[in-house]
Amino acid sequence: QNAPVRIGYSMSRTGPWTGGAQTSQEPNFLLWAEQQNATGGLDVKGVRRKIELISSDDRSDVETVVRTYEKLMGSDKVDLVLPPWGSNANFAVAPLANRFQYPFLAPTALSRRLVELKLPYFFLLLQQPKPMCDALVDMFKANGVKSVAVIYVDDLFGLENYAALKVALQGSGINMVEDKSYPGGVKDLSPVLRSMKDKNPDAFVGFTYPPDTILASRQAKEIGFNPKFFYASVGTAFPLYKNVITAAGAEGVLGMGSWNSKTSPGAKAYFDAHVASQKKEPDRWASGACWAGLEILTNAVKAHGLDRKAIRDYVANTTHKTILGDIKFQGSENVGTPGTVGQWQNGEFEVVWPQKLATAKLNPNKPTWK
Amino acid sequence: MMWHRPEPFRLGGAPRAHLKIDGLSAGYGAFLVLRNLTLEARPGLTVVLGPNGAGKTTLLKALNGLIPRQGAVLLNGEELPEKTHETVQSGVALVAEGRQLFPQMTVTENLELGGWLVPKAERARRIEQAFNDFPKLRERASQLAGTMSGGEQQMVAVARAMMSAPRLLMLDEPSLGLAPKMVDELLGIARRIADAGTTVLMVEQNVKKALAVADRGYVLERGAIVASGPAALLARSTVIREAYLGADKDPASGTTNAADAVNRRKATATPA
Amino acid sequence: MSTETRQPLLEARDITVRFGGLTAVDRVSAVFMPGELVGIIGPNGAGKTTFFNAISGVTKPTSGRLELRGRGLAGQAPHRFAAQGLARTFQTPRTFGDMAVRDNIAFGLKFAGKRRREYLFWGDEVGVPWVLRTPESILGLIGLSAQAELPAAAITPSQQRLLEIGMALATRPRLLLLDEVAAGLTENEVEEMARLIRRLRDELDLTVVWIEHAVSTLLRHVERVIVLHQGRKIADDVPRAVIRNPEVIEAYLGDEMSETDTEATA
Amino acid sequence: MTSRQFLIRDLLVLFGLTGWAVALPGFASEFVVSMALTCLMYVALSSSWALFCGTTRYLSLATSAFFGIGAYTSAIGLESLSWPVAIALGATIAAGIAVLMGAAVLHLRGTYFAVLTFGMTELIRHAISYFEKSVTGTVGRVLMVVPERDTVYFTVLLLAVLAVALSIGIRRTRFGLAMQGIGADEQRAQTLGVNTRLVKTAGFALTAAIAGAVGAAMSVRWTYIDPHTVFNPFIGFQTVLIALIGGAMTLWGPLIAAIVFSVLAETLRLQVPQVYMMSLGLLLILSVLYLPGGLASVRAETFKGWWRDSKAWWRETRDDLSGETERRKQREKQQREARHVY
Amino acid sequence: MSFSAWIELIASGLITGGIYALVALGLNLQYGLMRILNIAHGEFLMVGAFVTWMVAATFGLSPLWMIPVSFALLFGIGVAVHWLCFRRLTATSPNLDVFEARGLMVAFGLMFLVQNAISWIWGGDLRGYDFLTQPFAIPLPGGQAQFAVNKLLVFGLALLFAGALIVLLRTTLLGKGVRALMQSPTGAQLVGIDTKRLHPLMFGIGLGLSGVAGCLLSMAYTISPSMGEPYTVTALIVITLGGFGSMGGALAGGLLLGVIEAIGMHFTNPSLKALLSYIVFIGVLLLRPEGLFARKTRKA
Ligand SMILES: Nc1ncnc2c1ncn2[C@@H]1O[C@H](COP(=O)(O)OP(=O)(O)OP(=O)(O)O)[C@@H](O)[C@H]1O
Ligand SMILES: Nc1ncnc2c1ncn2[C@@H]1O[C@H](COP(=O)(O)OP(=O)(O)OP(=O)(O)O)[C@@H](O)[C@H]1O
Ligand SMILES: [Mg+2]
Ligand SMILES: [Mg+2]
Repeated sequence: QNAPVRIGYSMSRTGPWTGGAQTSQEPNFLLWAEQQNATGGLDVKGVRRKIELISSDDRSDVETVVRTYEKLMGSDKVDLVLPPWGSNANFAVAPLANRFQYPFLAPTALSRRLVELKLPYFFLLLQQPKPMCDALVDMFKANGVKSVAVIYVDDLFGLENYAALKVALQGSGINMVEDKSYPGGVKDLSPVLRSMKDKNPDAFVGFTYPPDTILASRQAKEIGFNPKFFYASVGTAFPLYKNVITAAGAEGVLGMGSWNSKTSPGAKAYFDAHVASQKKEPDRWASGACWAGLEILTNAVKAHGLDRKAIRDYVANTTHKTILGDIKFQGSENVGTPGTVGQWQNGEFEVVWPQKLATAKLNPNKPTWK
Repeated sequence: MMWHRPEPFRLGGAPRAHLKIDGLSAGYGAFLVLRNLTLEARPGLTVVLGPNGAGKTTLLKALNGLIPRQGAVLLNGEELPEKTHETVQSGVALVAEGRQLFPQMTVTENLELGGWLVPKAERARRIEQAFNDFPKLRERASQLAGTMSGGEQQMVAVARAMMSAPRLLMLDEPSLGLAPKMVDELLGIARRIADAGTTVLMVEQNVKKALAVADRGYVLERGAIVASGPAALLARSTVIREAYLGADKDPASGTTNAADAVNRRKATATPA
Repeated sequence: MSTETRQPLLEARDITVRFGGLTAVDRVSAVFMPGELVGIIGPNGAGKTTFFNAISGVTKPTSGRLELRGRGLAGQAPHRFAAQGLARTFQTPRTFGDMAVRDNIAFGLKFAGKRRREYLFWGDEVGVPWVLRTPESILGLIGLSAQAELPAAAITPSQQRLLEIGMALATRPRLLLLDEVAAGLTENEVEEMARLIRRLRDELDLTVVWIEHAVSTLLRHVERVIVLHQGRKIADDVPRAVIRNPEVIEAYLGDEMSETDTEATA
Repeated sequence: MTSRQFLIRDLLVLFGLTGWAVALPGFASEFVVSMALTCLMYVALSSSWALFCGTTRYLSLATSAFFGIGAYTSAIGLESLSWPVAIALGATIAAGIAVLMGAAVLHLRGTYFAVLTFGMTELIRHAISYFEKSVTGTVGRVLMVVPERDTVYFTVLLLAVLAVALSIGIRRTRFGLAMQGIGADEQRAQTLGVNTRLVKTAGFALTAAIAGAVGAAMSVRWTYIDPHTVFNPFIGFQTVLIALIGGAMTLWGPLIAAIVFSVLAETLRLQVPQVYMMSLGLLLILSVLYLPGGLASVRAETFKGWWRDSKAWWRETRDDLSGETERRKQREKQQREARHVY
Repeated sequence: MSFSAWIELIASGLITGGIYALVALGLNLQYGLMRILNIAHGEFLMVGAFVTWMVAATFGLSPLWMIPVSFALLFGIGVAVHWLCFRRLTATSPNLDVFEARGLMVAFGLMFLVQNAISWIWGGDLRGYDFLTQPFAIPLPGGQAQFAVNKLLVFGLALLFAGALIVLLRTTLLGKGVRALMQSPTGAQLVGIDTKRLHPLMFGIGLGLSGVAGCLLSMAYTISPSMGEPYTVTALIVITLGGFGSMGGALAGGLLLGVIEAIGMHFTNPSLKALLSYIVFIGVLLLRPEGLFARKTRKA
């Protein structure tokens, strides 16, 4: 039949999570549905069926997320669900996914603990802290970095990354000269940055959220803290970063990121389609993972229809070809995509490490802030 | 010893205020307390007497625009505005029931605000005058008004009203809570203010003393004037003697309690 | 009354209250015997209300001792005073405005002090005069029965002062402190208030301390007067003596009592 | 009605509502049940809040502190403790903290109290964050062992019923009356024999206990908790808002408001996704302006009053616009002049 | 730590503190003087920030032009909000406590309304632009310290506005008039205050100041529709430290908080800093509820 495929999700359109959700996640869902419908619909085992997205705002509130998914999976019994934004929300819905047996392909959940829950229906697309930090340290070692200074936000994201970095640094010969945590929503990091400047490290690493990423960059510029390697995380790969800091200012800044339009032809097509349809660029980190997840889902439905058990098995046991390259799951974790490091060069966020995935050569000497 | 200041409290160049009230009705919502009241306050000191709940306070509030009114209220032939702040602008000040001080502000601040409509330099001068008139207030210039003793608060209220240098000063039970000596002094001030050219309209419970200083008196009962005339005459009238002064000569009524008196008056004052 | 043989109900020794640099009450000592009706007078700001506040626990005295029925209570919370049978009214009425007049009284009854406990213990209302048993009877006593159902904020200020008395009575006190309960009344009404207070004292076996500026009436009814001036006690004697005290005349009375009745205080 | 009849009426209403809520999981969909759960959570929180804060007018913003403490207790305790014990422990610890907090802040009134309780909530949140980070080395906890959804539902239901039943019962006792007296005039109540310190501390602890228990029960729904989610000040704000909208001084107000608010918020969220938060804000403002006594005060009279007011307003505006007001004033003046006032 | 490092640290604390003070000014008028606990303060600030960003981003106009514009815009909104909501509240509330509680609820409503209106119009994304971010070295005894020009600008204007307000409230009766109004509406009318005008005026100025603060903040920080709440909290802390209604106190409180935080952050770490500021806040409230800098009698 040609009844539409009903796909539900809840998304943060108001509240503190909005920025992230509206950059890396929801635009991709919309683009995906638009693209599929333009081709006549989602291919369900050979039958094209239109996609009907059933979505609502979750106010950046966990309880609302839970309630919404209970409604979607329990009452509305939609055909498929797409995941909410952020680790906290994904934590809350992961057990539900299992109870109702809906496969979840989460692009913006990042925590070892989620992996450790060992939930068969739950998959995490993003590279976890360990591979990311390993790649970063690897890059440092290759470029003769001797000392790093670290700041990290004191929540799960910051702590896990920090822990992973510490493990990665062990035996690397790199000295951690300073490590400080800060609370989310901080308005001034300059005292910390000043004392880091005094220690004159080769590299600065920040496990930060978008507003803090920008704050740290601006304040580093302000006080003239300009280490050879300046690495920040969430937000660096966002188009926002370039807009706010300006392309010249961003030159040489490193960040968590895993792709750009040069990564693969698919990625180029996706990037262009995104700009055309959503009137903004996707970010160079989680958006790619999100799109890859949708690609996997599309293929799974094509092969197995809407049989969710079959979809799960397909996702779990196949090596998927996506815009990010091969994706393969071990338990919940994506072990196919290696850790990466990105860098702003001439207004584009390039993948610079590991070298086999690099879209441009690493600039190992960050120019002074502009 | 507080009032040895020979010159009057205030001497403005304003014409002597003459208040005429004709057909005034006022009340609370649908409940009319005053009906068609006619009253006149000439330059000098006019006192309004009456039992509890007669509508004395209501009268003053209506004149000052604190509650809506109907009828003509003319000050020197001109209609008195209906908004309180405008009445103050046109030279009418009221020392209200319950004093209405600003309890969390100092005495000085209360006085300053009394001179809200007055230029700054003039304000400072008047505060100085008020302090001369009430030396106690100078001592307590920076005490919060709310922590002052009952009587002291009354002084602040009167002094604050004088800050606007009104043409017509209305006082609602100014002697409430004052020591006998203070009562005398306060009534003395009221008298002097009146002599200096301000028209004073005063509601008093202290009948004997009030009539002793006033020029004219009105007796208000149940929202209507039941007697009026020169104060001296009124003091000797039977109406007053029976209703307000007579009881202490009447030992027979030993069993009635104070509340009965209050209520009886209240009951009579409330229109059925 | 042979007060000498009995233990004082309240004994205040050298009570001092300071507000910053101002000494509002300055080493005032006073003793109140059971059954007395004592008046307190003094110029405005003399410290009368502050003295009441100090001996009822509302203000902590800066120094001094307080013994209520043999118990040292200085510095304790007001409810401890109430439990020992002390009740008071406030100069500016502080009734529970949103509650009905009756409920204001009922409130006091619920938390009645010592006598209430005796009643529980003996299983009978020992020592509780019948008029203090129900809100209705108290309302009858103070004459507010007609207003029982009105919210307290809706009655006139003078009625609120009566209600204050009612609330105080409801705690079944032994010592009743009245602060200007007759303010704003005409002379007749003050007189009747005085009779009510006397009657309360007589029938309910109370000790009453009464602050009032209506001196002539006050002096006619009380047995003893304490005069405060600038925080200090300047006289403590029978009315007849006090009105002749030059210091009192100078500070407070002025010519108030000169023509008024020596006959009343005789 | 006499007070006894009121008691019976209230208890019957409560009984009826409870019966209905108990039956709910049997016939309603997942979604309705989970909505009912949110609803019950706010019934419990705001009823217990109103029980103390409404009557005494001590506006506490610490609900989220107690909620969070309960949540953490059950997150830590559930692995070794049984469900009821974990809940009870959450309540006890929250009450204990409330007693400590109360000792420090209950002598301050009004805004100071509100701001302080808010500050303390934040302090607790940051302290726990910091403690977790520096001692346990991680922030937040994953709840591995979680009970069935229905267990959670019935627990929260029980707490809600308990909160309302306590409100019904306590307002008739000396304790309830004492709180009312404190709300009206604390010092006056003291002079009438109320040990205010004791009453306030007890009341505050009681509120805290229920909030703690609710927190303990609700946290299991989120699998993962961190200080930011469970000490979210908005839990406290929402509780206060609901209680105030319903009428903090009333018995049924918080309950009515919790139901209305949850249903309305959810319906608007699903029906008008674009502007639902704005509509919610607008409704909130309107309800404060035109229903100052709270939802519990709505009577037929209220609507008639609105109707009258709007008619009067319309007449006035019309007169003003058409110049009628001016003309009337003129007429009155002429009449007076005709009577030769002067 | 060297002397110059100390100076630098304190200077950076002062600058952050100046920003805190700026954020607090508007709320201090509304809450400190008028008893309207405007929990939507941060939201109105956000409106100022968004308007500035929009103009800067679309027309490329210098954000400095937006300082008076956002003041005027927010002032207008303030007067309108007052006319629509608080006028009625003042008229119908039986006493100050009730007014405060109801005012708080209205403010909550406004918060939902404003925040979501903005996010409806512009979306929930994080925004920002680059303006005067280049460092500027100021000579200090024993060395020099660098600060972004926009921060210095914000700091300077914070001092300016605080100073202007202090002067305004000291030399005129406006502030006292508003406080009087809250303590006894009848009393205020009796001394001749036009209560129907003064109130909206002050409320409008309060909002106008939030607009200015928002405008200035958008130069130094990223903005988003949900940015408001932390600013409201900061503002509340600052005015409590300084004493409700005291502009000088708010300035001093803001600066003090900034310095304490900077020092705390330097010697411990930023996470402890949050703990520290709340401890200071609670300590002050418990020990000196009238504010750190309040004298017995309050001054503007
Ligand atoms: N706010 C009000 N609402 C309704 N009725 C009121 C209000 N204020 C006063 N009244 C009624 O109006 C009548 C007149 O009151 P008013 O206060 O004018 O009397 P008064 O002569 O000043 O008495 P008092 O000597 O006690 O001050 C009384 O019956 C009173 O009950
Ligand atoms: N909280 C306070 N702070 C500062 N001064 C105070 C405070 N309370 C009272 N005072 C001052 O202490 C003095 C005594 O006040 P009190 O109220 O006891 O006077 P009182 O004898 O009752 O006068 P009245 O007859 O006018 O009521 C007054 O001068 C008053 O201003
Ligand atoms: Mg009156
Ligand atoms: Mg007194």
